[in-house]
Amino acid sequence: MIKKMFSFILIIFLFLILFELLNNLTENKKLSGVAKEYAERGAAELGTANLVTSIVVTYRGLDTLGEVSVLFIAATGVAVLLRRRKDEEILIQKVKRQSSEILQTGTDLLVPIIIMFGVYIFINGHLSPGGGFQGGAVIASAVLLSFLSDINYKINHTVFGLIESLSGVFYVLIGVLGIFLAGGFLDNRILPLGEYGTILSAGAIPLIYTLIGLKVGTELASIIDNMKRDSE
Amino acid sequence: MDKLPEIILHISTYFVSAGIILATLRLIKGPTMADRAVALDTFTVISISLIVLIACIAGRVIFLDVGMVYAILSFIGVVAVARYIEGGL
Amino acid sequence: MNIIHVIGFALMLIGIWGMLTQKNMIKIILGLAIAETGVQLVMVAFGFIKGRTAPILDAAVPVKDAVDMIVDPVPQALVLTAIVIGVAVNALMLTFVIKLYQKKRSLSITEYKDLKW
Amino acid sequence: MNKIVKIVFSTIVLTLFYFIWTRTTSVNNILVIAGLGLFVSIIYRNYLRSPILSPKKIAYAIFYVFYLFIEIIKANIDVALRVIKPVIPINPGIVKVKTKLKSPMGRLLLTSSITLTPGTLTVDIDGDTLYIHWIDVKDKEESGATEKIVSNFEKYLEVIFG
Amino acid sequence: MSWNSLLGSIITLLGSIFLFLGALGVYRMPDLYNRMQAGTKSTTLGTMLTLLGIGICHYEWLGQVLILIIFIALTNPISSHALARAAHFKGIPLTAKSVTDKLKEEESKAEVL
Amino acid sequence: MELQQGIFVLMGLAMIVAAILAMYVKDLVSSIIAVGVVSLFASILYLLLQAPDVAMTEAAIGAGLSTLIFLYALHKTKDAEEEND
Repeated sequence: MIKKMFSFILIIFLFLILFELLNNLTENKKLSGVAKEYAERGAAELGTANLVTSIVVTYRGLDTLGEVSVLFIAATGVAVLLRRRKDEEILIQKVKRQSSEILQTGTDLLVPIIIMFGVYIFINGHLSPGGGFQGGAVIASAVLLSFLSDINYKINHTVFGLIESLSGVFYVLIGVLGIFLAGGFLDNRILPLGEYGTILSAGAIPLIYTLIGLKVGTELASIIDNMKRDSE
Repeated sequence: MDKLPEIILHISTYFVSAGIILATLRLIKGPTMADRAVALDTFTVISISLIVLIACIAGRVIFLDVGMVYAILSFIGVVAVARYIEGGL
Repeated sequence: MNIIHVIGFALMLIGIWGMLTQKNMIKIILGLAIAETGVQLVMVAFGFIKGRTAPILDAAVPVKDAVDMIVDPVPQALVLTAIVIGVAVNALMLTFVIKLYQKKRSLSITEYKDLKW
Repeated sequence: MNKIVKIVFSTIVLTLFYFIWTRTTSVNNILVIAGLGLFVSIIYRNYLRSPILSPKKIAYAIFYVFYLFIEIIKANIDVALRVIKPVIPINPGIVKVKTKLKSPMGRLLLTSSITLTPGTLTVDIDGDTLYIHWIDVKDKEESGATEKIVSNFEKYLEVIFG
Repeated sequence: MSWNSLLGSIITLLGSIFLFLGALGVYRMPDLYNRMQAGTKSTTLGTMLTLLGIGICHYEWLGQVLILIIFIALTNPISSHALARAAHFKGIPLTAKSVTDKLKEEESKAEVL
Repeated sequence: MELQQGIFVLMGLAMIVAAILAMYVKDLVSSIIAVGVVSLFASILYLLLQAPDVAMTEAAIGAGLSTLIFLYALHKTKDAEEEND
């Protein structure tokens, strides 16, 4: 009871703080300084049409590197924690129900289309909304649909681990190349900028986003695989 | 008179929003989790229309990409809930 | 855009209230997810400018007029990162819940008193 | 040989899909797209068998799409009329029907069409037997229900998927 | 005002009315399977018509809109089939008005054997 | 502009209702579905706030994958419980 009262008082305090914040909020009419700079220079300097991409990949590239590391650490943590030792008691495995024939046929039909759409999302990240993270999530969901439709489906851990580590290494390598060949870490101008508005433009951004997409996709798929694996 | 198509589009947006509210009511009421899953299914399909309507009113073709991602992920979500219910996860 | 701030703050409060009062550990994590959504909504709303369009330059937004036509892209980039990290953190916490459950066979937080003095 | 046909077919489908979605015109982009489509279809191997095309099949497919669209509209007007009445007039039940189709793709299209058309919803499939929830049961027996629900679509799908 | 935008907006309005009726059906129908009937059919046609109308309004979007329509027409029946199958397996009952349930008879026969 | 305000209000109300439902419904699966619905509504609001990138991320990760991870975790904690009693 005391605990509930305490939480109630805390919520009231929080409410008062937020209310005060809301009262003093002023509507902004134009872009802030740094955003204005990005909007003016982004398209001409980096050749990207999507300004969010130019911020995520290049201007704030180090943040993205940190984020990818956090994701990697989380995936590793899940894998290490859910690893099963020999001496632990083994739960009795329940009989799983096989999915219907319709769902299996539908999965065979839809998975290539979904993977292709994921590829579209991360390779067109500099022209349309999306990028490595979203594309990776879409590819991971294609793997997941295979898991759902077939209870015996297994992913190839060697290939997935290889793709994950190789894309991570190449991502950092491209970043370091940027220091030597262009203006700084993760600068995309190590490759020619190309014609504005086509797929192969904006220097290294499609390459970087492909690597991020593969890495995020394999990591999310391996998180799901670890969560799925029952007592085997 | 020039504004007629725009006004009709706005009216359709309100119809679609009303549909979402009804699906939400089923989500609240639904006695079992399968009923709530049906509400989720209905709601996601209606939302795709809403997204495309927003894209039309804003006049940006790029919003359609969001609609496609939404369609893919909502389909997989409903299938996952179904597989959970029948115990095949 | 005052409405959107109100919605975001309300979601934050509901999520935190749920986290503080619920007993089930999975519900606590769900409360965290709701609060997260609220915070992200408020952050995106801070970058919104009335009457402007998305920061993607195509046929609808010519490059030279971009400064006067687009909303602020910086909060959007930040929130993008926050969402991905959010799901990773959720997965990690759920893993802890699974491990705790395998030890004590209970999802209720009141069962775990080992650190209480 | 069969494998190569599969890969080429799936590459063409994926490239077409990507091309319509991006509406690009530059040759460079199309080459990139075709390469990606080939890559995806090689790594994903268990793609469905490509149907052997012939003019008769294409004509039947076009007829089928039109027929299906008309049926869907009829289904919707039916459901809409039921919904707006103060007391919903229904007479539901699950009936059993048989199908003659053998190819998985044909069965997928058959069950999807049944789900989309008047008052019927596929609940389960077990070999050749379909279990269908019918909002207004007109015939409880297997043969009569098969006649009323399945045979209209089967006529077209049998030709298309042979 | 051009003819195509007027036609497109009218088709969109029709589609949105179907969507609304589908949602109403989901709210009003007595049991899960009937709700699913209303939910799947009306919302699929409603979405198809809404998207088609917008494709007619902005005819340069037509290709993308058609792909979305095909995708929805393929996925929506599959997901509702999976849901109906799961619900029947779990034993969620049909409404009292139902006249027959062959699948249940089949299952109980299998259990006896 | 009134249209936008109207959708904001409707969506916001639905979101808050779904959030409260998620916290107070007994059944955990319904609770997870409700959180997924909150994420999907948030995705539409991001679109109205002119942030398509964020809307896509929220739809893909917040509503899709995170719901599934919750379902898997629930599955793993549930089946042992049924054996227990």
